[in-house]
Amino acid sequence: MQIGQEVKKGDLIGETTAFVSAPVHASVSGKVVALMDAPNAMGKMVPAVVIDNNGKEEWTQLRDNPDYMKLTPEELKGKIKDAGIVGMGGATFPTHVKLSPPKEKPIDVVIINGAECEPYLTADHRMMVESPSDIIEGLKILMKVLGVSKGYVGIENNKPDAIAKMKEASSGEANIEVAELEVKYPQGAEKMLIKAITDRNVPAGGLPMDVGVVVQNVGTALAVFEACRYGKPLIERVVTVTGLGVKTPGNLRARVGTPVKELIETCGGFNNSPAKVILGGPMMGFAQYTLDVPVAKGTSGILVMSEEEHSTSGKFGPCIKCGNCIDACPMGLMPSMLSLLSEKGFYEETKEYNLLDCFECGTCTYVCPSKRPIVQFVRLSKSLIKR
Amino acid sequence: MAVAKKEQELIVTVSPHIRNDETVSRIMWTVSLSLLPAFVFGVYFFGPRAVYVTALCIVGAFFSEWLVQKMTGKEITLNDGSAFLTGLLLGMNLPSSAPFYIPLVSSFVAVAITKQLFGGLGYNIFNPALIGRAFALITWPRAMTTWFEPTAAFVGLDAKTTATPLAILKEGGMQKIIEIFGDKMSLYTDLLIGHRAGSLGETSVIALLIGGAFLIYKKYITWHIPISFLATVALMAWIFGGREGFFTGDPVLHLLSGGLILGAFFMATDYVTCPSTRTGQIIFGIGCGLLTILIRLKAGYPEGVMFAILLMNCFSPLIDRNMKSKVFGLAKEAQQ
Amino acid sequence: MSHQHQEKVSYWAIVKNGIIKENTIFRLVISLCPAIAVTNSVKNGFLLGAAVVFVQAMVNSTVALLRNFIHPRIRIPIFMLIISGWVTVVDMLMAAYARAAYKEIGLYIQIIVAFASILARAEVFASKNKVGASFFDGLGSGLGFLVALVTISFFRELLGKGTLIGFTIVPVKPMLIMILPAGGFLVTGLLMGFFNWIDMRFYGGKGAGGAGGH
Amino acid sequence: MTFKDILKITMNLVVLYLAGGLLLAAVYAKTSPIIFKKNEQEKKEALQKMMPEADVIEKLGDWYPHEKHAEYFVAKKCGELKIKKVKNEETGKMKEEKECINPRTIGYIVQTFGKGYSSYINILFSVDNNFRVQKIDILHHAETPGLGDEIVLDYFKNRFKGKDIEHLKVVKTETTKYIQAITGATISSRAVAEDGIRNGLEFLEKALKGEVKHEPSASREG
Repeated sequence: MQIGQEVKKGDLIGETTAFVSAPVHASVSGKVVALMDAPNAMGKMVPAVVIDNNGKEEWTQLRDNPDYMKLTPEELKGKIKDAGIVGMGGATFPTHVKLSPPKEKPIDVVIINGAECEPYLTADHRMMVESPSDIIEGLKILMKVLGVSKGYVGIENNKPDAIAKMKEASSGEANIEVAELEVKYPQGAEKMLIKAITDRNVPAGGLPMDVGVVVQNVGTALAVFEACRYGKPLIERVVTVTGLGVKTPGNLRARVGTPVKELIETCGGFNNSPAKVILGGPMMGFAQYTLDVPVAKGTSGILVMSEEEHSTSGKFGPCIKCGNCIDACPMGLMPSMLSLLSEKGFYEETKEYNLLDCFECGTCTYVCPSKRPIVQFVRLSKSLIKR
Repeated sequence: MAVAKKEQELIVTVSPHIRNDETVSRIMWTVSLSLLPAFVFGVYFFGPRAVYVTALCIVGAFFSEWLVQKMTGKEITLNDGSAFLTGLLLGMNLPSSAPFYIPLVSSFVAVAITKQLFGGLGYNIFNPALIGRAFALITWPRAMTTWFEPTAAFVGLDAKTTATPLAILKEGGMQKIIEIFGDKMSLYTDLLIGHRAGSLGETSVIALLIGGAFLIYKKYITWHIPISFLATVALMAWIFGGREGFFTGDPVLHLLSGGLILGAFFMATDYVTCPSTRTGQIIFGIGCGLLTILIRLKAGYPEGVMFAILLMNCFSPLIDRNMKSKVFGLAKEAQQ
Repeated sequence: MSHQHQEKVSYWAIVKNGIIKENTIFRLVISLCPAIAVTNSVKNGFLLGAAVVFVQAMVNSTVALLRNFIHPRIRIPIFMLIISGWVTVVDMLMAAYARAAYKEIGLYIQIIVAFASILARAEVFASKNKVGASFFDGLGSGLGFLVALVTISFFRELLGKGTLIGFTIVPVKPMLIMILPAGGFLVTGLLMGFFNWIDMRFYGGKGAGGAGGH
Repeated sequence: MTFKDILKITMNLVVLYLAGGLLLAAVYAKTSPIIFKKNEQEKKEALQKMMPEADVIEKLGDWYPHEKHAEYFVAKKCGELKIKKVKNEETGKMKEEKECINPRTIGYIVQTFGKGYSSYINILFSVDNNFRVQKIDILHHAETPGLGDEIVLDYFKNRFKGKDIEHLKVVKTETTKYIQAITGATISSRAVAEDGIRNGLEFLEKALKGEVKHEPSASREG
């Protein structure tokens, strides 16, 4: 890319040769004005391309393909790869990589994750209500790519409208099933979802493919469909803008690269006194120090929390060993011990308590009556142990 | 709308950004509340002395907590309710006949030595209230085994003293108890209501069960410890409790008497000193039950709940260490 | 800490070191069993302490005398032989000439053999120093032990029986637990904490740490 | 390890063990007669204290309550006590020797053991010819201080005076007919009265009737 170059929507602006990565496309049409480092959601500075939007919304040449189901799995996979599709639940793992399991790990189930990965977020919910058949099509493409005959859509049972819509959309498909799930955090975590739907236990330290399952987010399925059907690259996504600190919360279809500030303004701006702006959900999202952060492919929500809504991890008490965190931990760990050991500096010993199986969902910290920053202690241990 | 202006004030912390509204002090005060029915029954049966003894315990507990925290330069945490709860539990574990120095000294031992010297809330190995009581029992064995008759409570200073049902059982056997209480039915009824000699808060089984049920309903305790504890006691009492041979014991009598219900629902379930894992809690409960029956039937003391729980407290860390909760994904592998 | 004391170190300094800086119970935390077992009266604490002073001084002197003669490979068994020899001598002498005292603590005299403190002093000091210094080190550490035992038993007897050296101070029995083993642990622990506190508060915590033993 | 080392170690051991052995032997030679004499004397005094009016106390035999070695004695009073001066053959000094003429039995002294709360209580008691307890003494015990250890106090020991086998029974209520238990220490009280003394008395009666077979003591030692 060069400064001054004209781009159209969907033009490839970032390419990659590495296996576990995906290309990036221009989300607006206009002129490249800068190549610089910009902050991402985690607060890290990463390379970015700044495009001055000329407002023309010109699309690059898209290859429409109504007969996409006739393509071979390899061709479909190529399209997904070229569209730069990544896991849109937040992890942004390149989808085509997930669709290329090693031979010794045969896949027999594909699950579409319609269980919202965190509280507050409703983006997946909206998508399922608004474009159920596209999602089902996306699932069918995924099943074809993987050569799988069984597909599920997992939805928490507090979203009856989404369940109804998805059931209706999949009514003609014998091998697609809509699974109603119990509402609990983190139901949207891959391993929990697989357990709930297929009753398979992903081994500790393992991946879903170890038990023959591939999980994809609702948004990902939609993007897969759009890429295969219309050749559309991933340049926009649905973002939930919510929290007591924003005037009119809602789900927005936002271009990748839109500054958070603009989305908040679209939703009526701040309400009373916002204390925290979080990209992602309240449990695992990242608090922002600037609103210039752009929406990325994995930005599922923008949460503006008011003073009374959020909690700062300030003063905390001693562990009273109530065991709430042990009951809450979806991985069956003992967060109390992890936090105690870490607090006292026994970082190596935390491995004995399966530190590395923790995926930092934050549930333990949420339930702790002593307000201990358990997840933070876990992260500290993780960064200090010898792996 | 000056969105940009707000930026400076944004708070940046790490996730998670929300917490539930449970706090340690709320837990402590709720548990204290759940002891209220039993305490009311204690006052009803043992009169103003019950209030006097318990109040001294609570005052002693508060003072000890304040003193140690002041001396060690720590933050004063009287309002978290843990000192209050310890004082209340200790008071309910003392006989209403206790002279003034017993509540004061034993609450000092409970809070200052057992809890604060070990690092304060969360770091004590033993249940503070029970250590306070054990200290008192060993130090003043006579005063601690002098029980007022429940009916004589309001009469005044010349209250009649009597023995607890378990002491009678140990001395005279089943016949003697039935002789005193009339028949089996009235024995059970008296025990259930709490019309018997004993520590001032341990007698009324009904009131204690109400409190225990409240705690289970509020999810502050689970069934694991109380049920495994009580079931073990009942089973062992039935098998070994009788003098005529195996399987002739009276489990109901053993369940309803002594400090068992108080111990199983309120003392053994103390967060800090019991195991945190569910399997561990069941093992803990069974251990408590076995030791209780062992002491009741074979040792010198008529009642064994206190020492049983204290002994099992030692094992809590060990149990937790070996009963780590099953890590997701590892469970299946281990079975295969 | 070096035990290679030079000649110029006065004997008094060696004795003082044993009593305060390297106090067997409160600073080195060894030989705690007797500190708890016999200290329920001042009389018992004093008698056992006195026996230990004698045994320790004699053992140290003997070890120092023989230090160049003993082959290092077998020094521990030889020390044990010396210790048990002197303990047996004390035992027999007490049985013959101090019947009253022997009746009180005769049982414990024989287990002086197993006191960690005696072997420890022989190993760390007497086996490396001259006879005179070793004798005074034995005297000092024995006196330190004696002082510790008397201190512990002072509190235990006063709090547990209301008496001191058998004389009634308080006419009631205040706290029975104090003369039970549990009280021994409590008093020893609290005193140890107290002395540690003094050490940290006034001397900057430079005292010796220690490992347990019996 | 060189040969020199081995030699030195051997030397060390031989010399030190010899020296130690010699020292101990010397001390033993000096103290053991004194210890033996004092032990005998103390035992005699203890027995005498049980029955001050007795002139002669003789051992009748051994018995084994709770598998422990105990002895029992007969106490006699002399009709006439002759005092003779006898020359000691070894030392050549003159020594007084008593001769007892027409002795009559005035009672018995029995050592017994009772299983207490935390120890076996070693008890010595004396009875008169009618098998009524005269005195009791607790030789050794390890009962709970402050509770069970009150068995050594006179108020409790005096409760035994004049009790026969039927009345050696512990009750918790106030009584002078039977043995009133020490408050809070029923087990220790019972150990002394019932397991110890009553048992001992039963044995004594049987033994005097010749119903007890004398077991070889060697097999029971240890």
